[in-house]
Amino acid sequence: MILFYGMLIYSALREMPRYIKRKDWRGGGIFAFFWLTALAISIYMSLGFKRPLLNRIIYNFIKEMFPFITKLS
Amino acid sequence: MFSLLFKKLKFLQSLISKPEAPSSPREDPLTGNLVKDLAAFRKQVGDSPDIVVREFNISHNISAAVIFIDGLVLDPLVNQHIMHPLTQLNEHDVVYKKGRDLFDSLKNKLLPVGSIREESSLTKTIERVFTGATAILIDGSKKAILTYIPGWERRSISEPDSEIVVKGPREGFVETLRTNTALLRRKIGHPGLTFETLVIGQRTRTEVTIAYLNGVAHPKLVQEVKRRLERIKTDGILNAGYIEQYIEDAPFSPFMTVGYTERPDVAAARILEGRVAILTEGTPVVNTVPFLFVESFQSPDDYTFRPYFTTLTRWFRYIAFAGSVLSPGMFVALTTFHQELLPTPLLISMAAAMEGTPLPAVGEALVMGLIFEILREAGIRLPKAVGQAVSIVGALVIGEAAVQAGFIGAPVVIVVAFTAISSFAVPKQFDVGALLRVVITILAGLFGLYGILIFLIITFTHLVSLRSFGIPYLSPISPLMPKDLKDVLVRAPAWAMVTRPESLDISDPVRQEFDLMPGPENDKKNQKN
Amino acid sequence: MNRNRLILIFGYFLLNLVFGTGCWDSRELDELAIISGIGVDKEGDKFNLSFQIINPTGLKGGEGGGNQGSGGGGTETFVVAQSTGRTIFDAVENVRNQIERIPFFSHNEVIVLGRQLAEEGIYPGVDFFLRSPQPRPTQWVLIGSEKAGDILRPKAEMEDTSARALKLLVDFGRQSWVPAINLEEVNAAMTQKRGAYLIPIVRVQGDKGKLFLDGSAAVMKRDKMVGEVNPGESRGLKWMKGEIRNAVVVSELPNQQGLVSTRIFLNRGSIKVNLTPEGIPRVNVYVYVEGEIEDMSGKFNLTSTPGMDLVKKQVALAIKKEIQSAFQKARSLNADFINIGRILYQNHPQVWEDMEHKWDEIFPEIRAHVTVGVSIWRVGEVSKPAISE
Amino acid sequence: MKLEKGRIGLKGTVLIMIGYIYGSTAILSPGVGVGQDAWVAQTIGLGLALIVVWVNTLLLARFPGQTFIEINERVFGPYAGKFISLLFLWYIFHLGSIVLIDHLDFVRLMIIPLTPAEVVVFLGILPCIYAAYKGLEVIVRTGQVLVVFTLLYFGLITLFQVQSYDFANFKPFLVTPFPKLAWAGLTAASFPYLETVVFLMILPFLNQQNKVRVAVYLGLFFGGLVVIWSIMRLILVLGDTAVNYVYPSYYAVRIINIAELLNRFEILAAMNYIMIGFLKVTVLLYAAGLGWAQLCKCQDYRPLLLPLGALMALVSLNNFEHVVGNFEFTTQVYSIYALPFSAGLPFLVLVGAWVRGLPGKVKNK
Repeated sequence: MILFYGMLIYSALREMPRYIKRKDWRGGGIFAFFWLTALAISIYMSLGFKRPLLNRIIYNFIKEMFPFITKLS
Repeated sequence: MFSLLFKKLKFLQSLISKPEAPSSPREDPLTGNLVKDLAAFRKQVGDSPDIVVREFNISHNISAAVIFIDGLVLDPLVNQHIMHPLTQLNEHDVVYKKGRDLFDSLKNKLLPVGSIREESSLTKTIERVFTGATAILIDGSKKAILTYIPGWERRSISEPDSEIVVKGPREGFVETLRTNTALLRRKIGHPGLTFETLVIGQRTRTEVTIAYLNGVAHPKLVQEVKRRLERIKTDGILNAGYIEQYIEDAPFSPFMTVGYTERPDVAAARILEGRVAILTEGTPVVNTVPFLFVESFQSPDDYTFRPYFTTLTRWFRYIAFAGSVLSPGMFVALTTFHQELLPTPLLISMAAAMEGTPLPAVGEALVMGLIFEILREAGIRLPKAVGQAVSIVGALVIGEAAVQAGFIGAPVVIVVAFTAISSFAVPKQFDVGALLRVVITILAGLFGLYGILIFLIITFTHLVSLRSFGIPYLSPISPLMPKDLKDVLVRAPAWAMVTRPESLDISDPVRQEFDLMPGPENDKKNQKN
Repeated sequence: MNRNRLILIFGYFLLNLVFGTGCWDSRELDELAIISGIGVDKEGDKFNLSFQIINPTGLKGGEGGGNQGSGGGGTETFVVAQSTGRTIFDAVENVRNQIERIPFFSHNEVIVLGRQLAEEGIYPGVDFFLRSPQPRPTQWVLIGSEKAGDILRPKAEMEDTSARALKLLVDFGRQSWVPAINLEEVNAAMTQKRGAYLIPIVRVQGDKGKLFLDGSAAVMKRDKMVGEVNPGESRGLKWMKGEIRNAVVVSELPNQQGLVSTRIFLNRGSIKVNLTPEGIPRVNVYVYVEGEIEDMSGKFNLTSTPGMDLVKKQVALAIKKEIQSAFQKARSLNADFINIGRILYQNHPQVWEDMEHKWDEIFPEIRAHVTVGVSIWRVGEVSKPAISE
Repeated sequence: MKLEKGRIGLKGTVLIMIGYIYGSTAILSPGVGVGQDAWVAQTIGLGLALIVVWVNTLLLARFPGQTFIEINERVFGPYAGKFISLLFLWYIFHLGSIVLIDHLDFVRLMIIPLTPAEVVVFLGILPCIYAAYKGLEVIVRTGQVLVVFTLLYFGLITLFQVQSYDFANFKPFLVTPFPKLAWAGLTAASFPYLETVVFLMILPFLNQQNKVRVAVYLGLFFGGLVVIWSIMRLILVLGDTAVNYVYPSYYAVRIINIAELLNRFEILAAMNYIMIGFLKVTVLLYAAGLGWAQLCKCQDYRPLLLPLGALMALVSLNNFEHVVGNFEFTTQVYSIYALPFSAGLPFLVLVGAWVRGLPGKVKNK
């Protein structure tokens, strides 16, 4: 996990001054959005919680919507 | 800890950001009054013992002076061709009394010297004198006569040590720019060969000449080279290596994007392909741009031997380069991560050989690599006789004894020896090879083949993204130019290389006629019919 | 300046990466116990594993004139470790109590399955080797005549390990009479619901424990051993599949004229399944062989076309006999190791669908028609025996 | 203002399309579920895809030189357009994370089993971010060499496997019941072929805009051929047992053993899977980064790549709880999940453009 923190910190140190210099607030905003999301997930994962299992959710949902799949595959 | 470093960096930057005010050359015209001019001259250059100012009279009444730097001119010839005619004039010979007429007659009639030029500025005159000219100042004339009878000590043309060929010319560039341009002229007789000269370095005033073939080299390329050279504002250029660093495309890349050669035939071949050569005064190395990655694997001998053989050797060079970069890393990865990939008998004998060695395989590979690099460095810098002793001691003592004592496994020594030898097979890239090798070995020790592969992908992406003077570094492989592979994957016979490299984007792509395949006359006729 | 700062920080993390983390998967060569042969036995409800582990120090002494002399020739080239466990992997982990190195399976050459395991079902014995990424799928699978552990124990005379010797025996034998099968093929064969397959049996002979691979094989149905075939019968199967590369056919000439041995070096075979109008499958086997006469006992004169024809006929007869004996054995065991069911499925899927569930009744009824074509080119350097009249 | 200044050539585009399609099918080998008819299912899938991408080519022909995000905004206005773009970007992003974990799971299971997933994924995303950072031209130029290597590897393996080909494995031909086959075909269409919808973000930078259709069809067709041949090869070598393995194509390479001399080729296979996975993830990451930047009208897409790449890697770690979940997802529900994005969105936009008569008076511009 420390690798991901490193990557995020590196990207922030690298990009934030450039955004401020360019006064590109819109780009900075979207950058910050991704950055914070990634940071949140990293923290969540490094705290050792159970993983959210995104595709499992999609899988269960679609399986319930279309029950014929099980027969076909 | 970091803040301290930052402060240091900031301080360093503040030093750099105050560039020295360049001493703007004042235009200092010659007055025509010899006494005054000489005084001004002395004031500017001081009183160095090597500056010779010889004052004399032309036929009693006209005073004149000859100025040159002792050691830069050929004394006997100056005496014979300049001093002698001038001092031996008598009144009757001086038809024209003074001023302009005298000047012209001197220049046109009396001085038996080939290279002559006029100069009206004192500063320029000084500059030229300092680069080897002999100046003649005449009282009453606002211009100085500059003659060139250079005569400093120069090295004779000899075979370059770094690029030795078996079958080809033995001459190499020397430190004198004029000799080098002459060497190029002798190779390329076409008037299209153009030299353009710039002076770079505020203190060293180094003459830098670019050479290209007009009509073949792309004008934009020439323009770009000139632009980058003119950008250089520094105090001194002592070596072509300095120029390389100022004009290259990717200064942070470990790969060089400016080529170099010591051989006039190689330089001429590159110029013929549409490249631009940069000749620097004082260096026997000529830079050529743009430089492509594949050029590192070409050798002048490739074009003198039979095509099949050279194709083979060229492939050996590719393999050697890959081997020099990869083999320690692969060794580490295979012996510590992926033992299943080794054939069983090999694995068993390797296991037997490495039984009981104290270091892990990564450590062994790194240590042996380090020892090899040290030996190489020591061997280069030491005098030749001692160098041999070093290599013997290194090979025998460190290699043999370490294995005997069980410090190092024999396979590591074999791998490092193979790496060492193969790294010399591609001399142009061996610096990059050494660098990549270390990184790959460490990564192999951490992540095995996966680490190696990830690093190779990154390196490859980097190579692809490089450009040398606008030309993609990896062309003609990527972007793929199938026509140019005739000199990459194979070495086509000379008569088959009809076009110049497409990847260089040159004005005149056709090198020769199509129908040049040799053969008996009759056969050719039959083929046509 | 910004760039410098970033490089510094990145370098700091790179250092962290190098020193702060480990090299999880790295195993030095001298930490490995390189296993060259595995024996799997079943004792009661427990598995008993025998590992033949290569001892590099022993090899070092034997190989190159001895390094420090300390290794010497006295060290064994391999050691055998045994362990028991409720599953295979359990036993693999248990062996680590005895050997100080990590067991390493990638260079395993053979897996020997004990007889009892074979009778009770081999799948639990091979699943670990199929599942783990280490063991190679191309290693040979054999069945021990007795306990697998006893087969791995004796020393090989010419090879470093007896497992290697066994592998070389299979490599050679599969050209002629051994129905060699590797791990991947065992797995594929086990998926056939109605089919059967052969796994060669290895025996130990004599006091010194000489390994012996004569071509007899265990007949397996799914993962259980149901019987045994003798060398001739297993070679009958190989003739049909066209797998013979080097074999000797000894045929008897009529009227006590002596024996002829023929070396077969080329063999093509095909099995066709047709349906009779009543819907009963009928097997047609076509075999073609090429060979040369190697030796002959008796006075038979070869220098005539009818003479050669006679020899060819006798060779064909001998091969036919072997093929028929294979069919005979398959019928008597009711084990379809010729894979007629599969051929039927491939060519007549609808018919197979009807027959599949009653295949055990149909199979013993199936008759085969065998055609053998023989071509003999060379007779050696003697055309007429010295003692012929 | 153009975010991407690079222009790419036809040859390179077709080549990376081939690599992209071959991408994760190299590892997972879809459609093996229908036994020896898997290649038929693949062919059906390719056929379906060839029809469906017609929509994409029409769309690109209507709006030459504009990416899908820009087209959306033109067709549906700022709000609805942005919403559709968001759906599209989510799909690309999620697909990237799936592909990433598909390939790195392979590395993790087969090559370095004890190394933590985080490290493997981190290392895996690094070259992708680097290449995406260098821009489209570099991606294509790197990719085309990798694809050429892949094709060479492909030929080599085909050659080496010849001895274990068993043509009887194809028989019996077409015994799978039709609904099952059709479903497998649909899965095949959406698994490798329709994932090329991401090229709606890349093809606008083709230097010959009139050749877009050629590029799409050539890439799809040859990519399909490669995939179909790889599946056929798998059936030839492994037969029905292919379903028994987690990574059948890797297994098929492992059993190559020619004269005890030419064996242990799995190193080539593994290298190939990593390289081709790198290519696919890079394309997806690049498209996602460029798409977000265009969506939000940023001045530069490159700064977004690092956090986006990190996010992609983190999401990929949170996709499944185990390998089985991955297989279930890919083989069972992926096609239903993906089709609305990969076929539905372009179709919707095309219909929207057609109804609104866009682009109406482009010529005045």
